[in-house]
Amino acid sequence: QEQVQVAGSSTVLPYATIVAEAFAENTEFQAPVVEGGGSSAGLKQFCEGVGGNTIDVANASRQIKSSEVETCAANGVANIIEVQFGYDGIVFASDINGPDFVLTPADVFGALAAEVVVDGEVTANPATNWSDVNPDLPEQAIMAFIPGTKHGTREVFEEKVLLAGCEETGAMEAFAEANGGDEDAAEAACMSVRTDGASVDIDGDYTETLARIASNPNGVGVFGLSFYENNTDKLKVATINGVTPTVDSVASGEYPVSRPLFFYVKKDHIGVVPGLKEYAEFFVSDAMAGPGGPLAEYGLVPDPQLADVQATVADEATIQ
Amino acid sequence: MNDMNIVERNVTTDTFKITARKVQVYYGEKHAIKDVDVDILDKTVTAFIGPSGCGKSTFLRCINRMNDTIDVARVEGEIKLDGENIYDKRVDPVQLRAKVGMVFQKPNPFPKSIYDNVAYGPRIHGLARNRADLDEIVEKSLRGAALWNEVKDRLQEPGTGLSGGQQQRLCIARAVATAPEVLLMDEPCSALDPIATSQVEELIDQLRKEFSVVIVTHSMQQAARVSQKTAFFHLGNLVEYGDTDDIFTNPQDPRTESYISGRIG
Amino acid sequence: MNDMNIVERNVTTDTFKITARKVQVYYGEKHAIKDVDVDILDKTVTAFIGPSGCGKSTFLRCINRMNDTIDVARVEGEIKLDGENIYDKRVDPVQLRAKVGMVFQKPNPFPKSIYDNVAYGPRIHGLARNRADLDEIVEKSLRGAALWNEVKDRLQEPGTGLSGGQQQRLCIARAVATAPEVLLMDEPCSALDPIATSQVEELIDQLRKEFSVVIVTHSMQQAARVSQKTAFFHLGNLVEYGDTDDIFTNPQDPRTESYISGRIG
Amino acid sequence: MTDVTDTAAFGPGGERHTSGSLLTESARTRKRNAAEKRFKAYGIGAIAIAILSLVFLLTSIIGDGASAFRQTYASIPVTLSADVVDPDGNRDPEEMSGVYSMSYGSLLTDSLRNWIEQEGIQIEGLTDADLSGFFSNEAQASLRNQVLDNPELVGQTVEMTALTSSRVDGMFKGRVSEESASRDAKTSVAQFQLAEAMRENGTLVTRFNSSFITKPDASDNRAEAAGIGVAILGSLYMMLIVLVLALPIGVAASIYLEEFAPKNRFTDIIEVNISNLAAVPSIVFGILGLAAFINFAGLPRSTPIVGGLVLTLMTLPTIIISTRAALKSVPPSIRDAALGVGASRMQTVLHHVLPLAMPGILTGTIIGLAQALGETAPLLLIGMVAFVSTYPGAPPAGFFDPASALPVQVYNWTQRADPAFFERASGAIIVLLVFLLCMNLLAIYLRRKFERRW
Amino acid sequence: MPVQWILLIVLAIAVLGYVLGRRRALTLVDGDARRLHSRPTYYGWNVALYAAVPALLVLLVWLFAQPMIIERSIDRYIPEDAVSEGQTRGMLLNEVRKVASTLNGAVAQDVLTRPEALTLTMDDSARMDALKAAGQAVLTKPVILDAAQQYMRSTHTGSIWLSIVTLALALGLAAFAWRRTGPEFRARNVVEQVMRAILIGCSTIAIMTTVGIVLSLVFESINFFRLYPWQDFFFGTEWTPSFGGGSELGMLPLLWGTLYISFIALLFAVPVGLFAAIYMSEYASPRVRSFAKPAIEILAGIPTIVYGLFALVTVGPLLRDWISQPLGLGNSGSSVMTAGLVMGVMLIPFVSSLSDDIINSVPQSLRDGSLGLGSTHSETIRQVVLPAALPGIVGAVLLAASRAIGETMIVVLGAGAMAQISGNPFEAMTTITVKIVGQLTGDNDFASPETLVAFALGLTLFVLTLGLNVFALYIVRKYREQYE
Ligand SMILES: Nc1ncnc2c1ncn2[C@@H]1O[C@H](COP(=O)(O)OP(=O)(O)OP(=O)(O)O)[C@@H](O)[C@H]1O
Ligand SMILES: Nc1ncnc2c1ncn2[C@@H]1O[C@H](COP(=O)(O)OP(=O)(O)OP(=O)(O)O)[C@@H](O)[C@H]1O
Ligand SMILES: [Mg+2]
Ligand SMILES: [Mg+2]
Ligand SMILES: O=P([O-])([O-])[O-]
Repeated sequence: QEQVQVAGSSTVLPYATIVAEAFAENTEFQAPVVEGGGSSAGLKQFCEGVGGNTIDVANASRQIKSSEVETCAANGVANIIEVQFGYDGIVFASDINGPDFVLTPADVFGALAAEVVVDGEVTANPATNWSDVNPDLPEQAIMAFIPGTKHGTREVFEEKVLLAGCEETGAMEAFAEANGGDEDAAEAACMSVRTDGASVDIDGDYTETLARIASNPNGVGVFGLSFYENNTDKLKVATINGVTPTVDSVASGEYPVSRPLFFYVKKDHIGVVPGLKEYAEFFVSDAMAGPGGPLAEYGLVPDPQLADVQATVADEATIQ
Repeated sequence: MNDMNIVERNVTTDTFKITARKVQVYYGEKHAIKDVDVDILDKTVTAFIGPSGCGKSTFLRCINRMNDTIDVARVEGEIKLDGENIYDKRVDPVQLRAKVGMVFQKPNPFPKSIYDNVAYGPRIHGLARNRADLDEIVEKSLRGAALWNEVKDRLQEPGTGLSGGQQQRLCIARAVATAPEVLLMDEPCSALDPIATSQVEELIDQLRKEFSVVIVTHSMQQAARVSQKTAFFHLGNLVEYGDTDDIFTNPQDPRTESYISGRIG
Repeated sequence: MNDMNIVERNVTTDTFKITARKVQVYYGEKHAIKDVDVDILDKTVTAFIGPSGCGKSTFLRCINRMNDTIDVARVEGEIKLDGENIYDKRVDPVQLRAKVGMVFQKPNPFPKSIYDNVAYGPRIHGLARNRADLDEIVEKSLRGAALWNEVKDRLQEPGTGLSGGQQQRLCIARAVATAPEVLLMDEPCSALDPIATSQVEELIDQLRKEFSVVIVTHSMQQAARVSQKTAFFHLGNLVEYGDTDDIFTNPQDPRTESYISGRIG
Repeated sequence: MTDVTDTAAFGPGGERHTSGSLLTESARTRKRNAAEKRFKAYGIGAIAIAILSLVFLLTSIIGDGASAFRQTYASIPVTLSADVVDPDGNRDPEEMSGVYSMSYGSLLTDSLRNWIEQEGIQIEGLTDADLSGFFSNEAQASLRNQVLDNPELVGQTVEMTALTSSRVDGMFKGRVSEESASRDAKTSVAQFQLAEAMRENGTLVTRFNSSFITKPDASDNRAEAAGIGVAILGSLYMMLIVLVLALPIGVAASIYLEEFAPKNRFTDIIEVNISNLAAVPSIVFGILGLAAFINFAGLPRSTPIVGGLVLTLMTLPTIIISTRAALKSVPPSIRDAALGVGASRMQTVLHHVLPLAMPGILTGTIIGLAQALGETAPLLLIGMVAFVSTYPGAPPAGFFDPASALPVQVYNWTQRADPAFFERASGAIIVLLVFLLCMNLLAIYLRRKFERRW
Repeated sequence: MPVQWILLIVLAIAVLGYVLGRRRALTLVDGDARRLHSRPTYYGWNVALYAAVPALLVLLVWLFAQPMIIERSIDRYIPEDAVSEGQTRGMLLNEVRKVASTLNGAVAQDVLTRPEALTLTMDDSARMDALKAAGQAVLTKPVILDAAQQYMRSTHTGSIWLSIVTLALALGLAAFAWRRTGPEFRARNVVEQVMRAILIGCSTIAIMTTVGIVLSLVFESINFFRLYPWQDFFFGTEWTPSFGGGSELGMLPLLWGTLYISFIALLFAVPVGLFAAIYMSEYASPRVRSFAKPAIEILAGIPTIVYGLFALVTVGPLLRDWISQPLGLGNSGSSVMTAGLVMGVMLIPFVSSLSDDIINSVPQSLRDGSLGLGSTHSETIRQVVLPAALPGIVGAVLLAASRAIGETMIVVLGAGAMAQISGNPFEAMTTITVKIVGQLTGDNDFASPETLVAFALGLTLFVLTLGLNVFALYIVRKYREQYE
């Protein structure tokens, strides 16, 4: 095994490839082999064990779960270095020629939830137009393209938008009441999406969402910030709570819908796999991950505490 | 053992059913039929004889345009059926072949049941009004081809499971079932025993009452027995054509003579 | 025209080449060969005669185990070639068939060139040391089958483009080319003109000098002309077997008699 | 056993159907001929549907992808300022290699700005971002390599031909218009005008892009530099493996099942089994490949050998099914003929049956290979989706090096954010189809050779 | 000796064996091949096969077995106290292997000689530095280093024995077969027996694949059914997986979608493909055919993602704007109809090309027989040619059906991802395969029912198609028409 092997989150994938390419170009090491596949799949591979046929780095768009840490340990992957290198913003965008959307989580919840509360009664969502939900919104049929249940982004969407909107509108309590005070059931109700065709799950990726909006200009889609930034000529972004998503507003935490990005390194492979540590250091170096670097250029929201991150990598500090 | 079925040799009609003029057939480069002129009478059995490979089958296949199916084959000249040129552009070979049926040299039963083999023609031509009609046609045809007794209990078995001679008779039955006006038979008795042969010959004689039959045979005796007219082919040429009696007793051409007396092959 | 080739009927040997005992053949339910016992002499021509569908081909196919290829066929009893049971487990049917060649009832040339059709057997059996050898074998076989003159200029054309009789002779040439010890011929002359027939009969007589030949034929004359022994089959039974002279002049069984005299078929 | 008694009773069956002239169609014939015409028309229609679909798909692929084979380059004089390239001034290559390619961007930006001034081009609202985004990031890297290879260039001004960024390139391929540029965060109207001006000036040319075919994939930041070299090699290696394994194994298995195996329950099970394998979703073969070849046999991930093996298993049923059908359709009389002259079964099959079945076998192989060539799903599970920017070695060792594959590269590119990747994905499909066409041509030739009727 | 060398030498022995065997057979009969039982080549092949086959089999087995055996012995060699906390013996073994391969690498790079590598100790800092400089750092404990050296030794001895055994076997058996060569010896039978064994071996690969697939599906499926009640899976009509658990994973909507979409695809592809095949083999001139057939075959090779985009961008909106919206059947661009039609296009060559070959191989005499009775060309085709070609055509259709069921990309893009049961072909639905891919490559926890359901779906589909195939076999057996 000569090359560093990386796998995991598809959100992190573009950043990792940018780093891998620059790494090969600026050092003596061979370019790492970078694979997508999703955070969980990456972490699963990561935890399969140490040695020859296992990957060295796992990318993730969420933090490793304790269950995964246990699996790792059971398979001999005991020393894991966790590196959080930035954030990903999640945005709503619609066709560039359509009307503007000024959304709040409550609006989204009202438009897309399977059940809503009308006059204190829990009923199936009756809204057909955005203006039914909020008169300030455009008079346009509700048609949303949201990530399918296989995507990690869906989880963020459910928690940070639907659940937040649910609580905001007070529907949460009504659901709890309807379920006899069962909080979990209420949460589940908050996060369930209508299935009458107004909301379409996208099992593919953002390009598919974009294509669907192109063939269906009424649609509103969910995208990653960097994807949107590469396609501003086709898409119009919606504000959430009045905040326009930008690298800065996400970094400052002003824009509410975002998630951290990580990569995990097998400490046991450092020194065995040539270039592994160098790759990790290169990834979080100022030249790459700092403001104005290639990653930011692509749309990464860099971690404000980049220096700490660099120290973590340099010290090979493992998670306990 | 065999002269018991000799039929009268009087030609009962003198209308020409088929007239061929200057027919040429080429297989690619090979010139297989050269300049053949022949007039085939209605209600008559005409025998084609000649050594193997002389073009009998080829000429026979011209008469119902079966040569159309051979890519390399090319036919020139004129063949008229009831005064109409069958190679005319307006002629539909399908209609032609319904009128001019054919039994092939190599038995080629369909991989279907015996019944379906025979019923095939009547079905496509709509000759039967109902199932009973069809059953009747099938039985009559199989009887005519001297096969009925052997297969009446196994009509639903595949025709390909029959013996060689049975297959040949099946093909005869199949051709007869469509009731053509002219029946071309390419060595219909080659695989038959003498009894079956004589039955088929009897059938031919029956058919002659109403139609014209052309039969290719290698057996001079058979030609003498069943036919009223005989044509002798040699190396693609029609050497001699005339009343069967004359040909066999008094051939004009030395080639005919030596073939009949067994000297050329 | 045909008695000119009559051969002496003296059986020149009395060693048995093939002995069959209590042979039964079933096609699924159908009992096609019933209890047949027969001894076939070496250096002799044996004719199988009998009405169409009586089981001649079936029995013939038993002798070189070609029935193995028919799924539904089942053979019981014992057939010995030179004293060895050919249905023994240790017997290699391939070796058997190299010794016992076969000409089929329906000509089945390979879709290859005429030359390759004939050269195939010698090639797989390594009968020719070199190309010239092979050419010689091919020519000899084609001459023997009376086909050489017709095809010598077109040896590279496909065998399937020949006339029916030519195909039949091609198959004979193909079988002869492998120089088998026993040659089974299923109606080898059915599509041949008298001359070609007499040439093939001559060939058969040649072969008899060294090998054993079994021939199925519907022509009583042919059986009388070429064979020394004749077996008469009827409805799957071997009704009578003996010297050809005896069978034709003095049949013992009434069925034989009526077949020969043309009363059953 | 004959019908002596009933022949006399025979007369022609049924009623007469055709009498009258051959030149006039009877009513029934007219009907039948109409059916015949319809039947033939259906055939033509079917072919037309198939061909039209093909033409439509091809035109849309070629329409989208042809531009991938052209690329825009600009050549300007670049000053290799020592401040940037060798900040310590020691001309020590070791030290100079410590300067990352990213830093070289400023050289290009500065040089471009100088060049614009020199040429006297006036463009309103031209910002630094427009200038720094003008060239591809690849240009920085090649500049750096140039400097490291020839340290004496430091401080000098060299004429440099560099890739322009995907947006600038898009301006000459119709992807970016002045209007879309105005809304696009990654470009601007000013950049658009600059590019136009440079083109009129002759500094900017669009020419054939051989590096698309030879270069490896590039990251999202430099769509314009991405190529399919590694993917072509990967696909080629996999197809070699599939062809070498699947064809002989498939044909051998079919021969056994069709010509030798006794027809019993067990062979029935095998038969059903094989047809069933054809229906197994390809992703399941990925699962199998992961379990069997990577986890159990310990073969390396992302490599053509594993991909080839998985695709072999996937193609086998297709080849077996079509081969068996072809073997079945050879008439038994041919087998009889060969067996009758003393050929063994094996010889019969090899000399006669197999050549006659060849067209069908080739068809199955072509369809199987075509499918394998275009298959993505199972490769996802065995790591062939990886971003691989180093070429695999020469076979056989190269079979064990990481590589990509054409369909996966297409899949991968259609997921990327930069629209330039879409054009490249279509370009890759064109290459894939050319691959396919080459295989087809071979098959056509062979099929012609073997095809005959009997 | 490296494995490649052994391989080459064995093959060389086989080639030599061929030559000698052939020659011996010929000499024994003084060059008169006719006196041999089999052709001379068969005697050559006989010796070659004896030389190569057993030796290569031993080689293969040995290569698999040796590491396992050596590791077991090394495992015993590592003392219990060397295993530190949080480590497993497996990890140590891994490390041993890695160190051994590092040392081997160093030997290959000439940094160390072999004896040096075998006697290297941790405190030999000069050598250690040399190693590091060569990029072959050995960072490990002495125990491991010892074990690694032991490992190297065993591997070395093992491979020496391997060479001896395989080469001896190859030579010995070649000599044996050579001696056995004689005019009476049935070389062809032996060679054909071996070939037959190879053929059988090839057909068992299909079985092994099936076993492999079932094995790789069944365990995880069992895990799934531990977590999720089977009744709900098989009879549930809701498919709503979610991250937090509490998903409804009823497969009926997926099954419905699968069947519906495949049905529409086949409804399109089978007639079109069959008519195309008929036209090509029966009507078209050779030139048209030689162009049309490969052209249509290209359709099978276009990556499915292209079809998917075609469905999404072109066909979907077209159907929506011209059919479903005007008829009031819904306004979804992605629908069963879209996916079915586009998939149908992809399947055309599966039906057409295979059927074309089969139709073409129906003997001409059958056509002649039918035409001679005065049937039209189309009647001949329908009633004689097609029935005779039926088994092959069913095979082709089955293959197409199989692809339809197994297809993913077109459905993802063309049919939408909506799991629902509805009779309206203009609504979005989804299929089992799409969900297998989705759940498997998705971001769910690997041990959660949401991921494991993929295996259960795979297994269900497997059983389902099995039923379909058994049925097809039955049909073919029943209607098969075997020509001569
Ligand atoms: N493959 C088969 N399946 C079923 N029955 C068969 C098969 N082959 C022959 N038969 C039957 O077995 C009987 C004997 O057939 P066989 O072919 O041996 O006759 P034959 O004596 O050669 O007749 P012919 O002179 O007409 O060729 C016939 O009734 C025939 O229908
Ligand atoms: N399809 C073909 N392609 C090329 N040549 C052919 C073809 N069919 C027949 N021939 C040749 O044309 C000539 C005449 O053949 P035809 O079949 O008409 O002979 P025939 O008189 O029927 O002979 P037989 O009595 O042997 O059946 C022969 O030389 C034959 O080889
Ligand atoms: Mg003829
Ligand atoms: Mg027979
Ligand atoms: O692939 P993701 O884990 O980023 O959704």
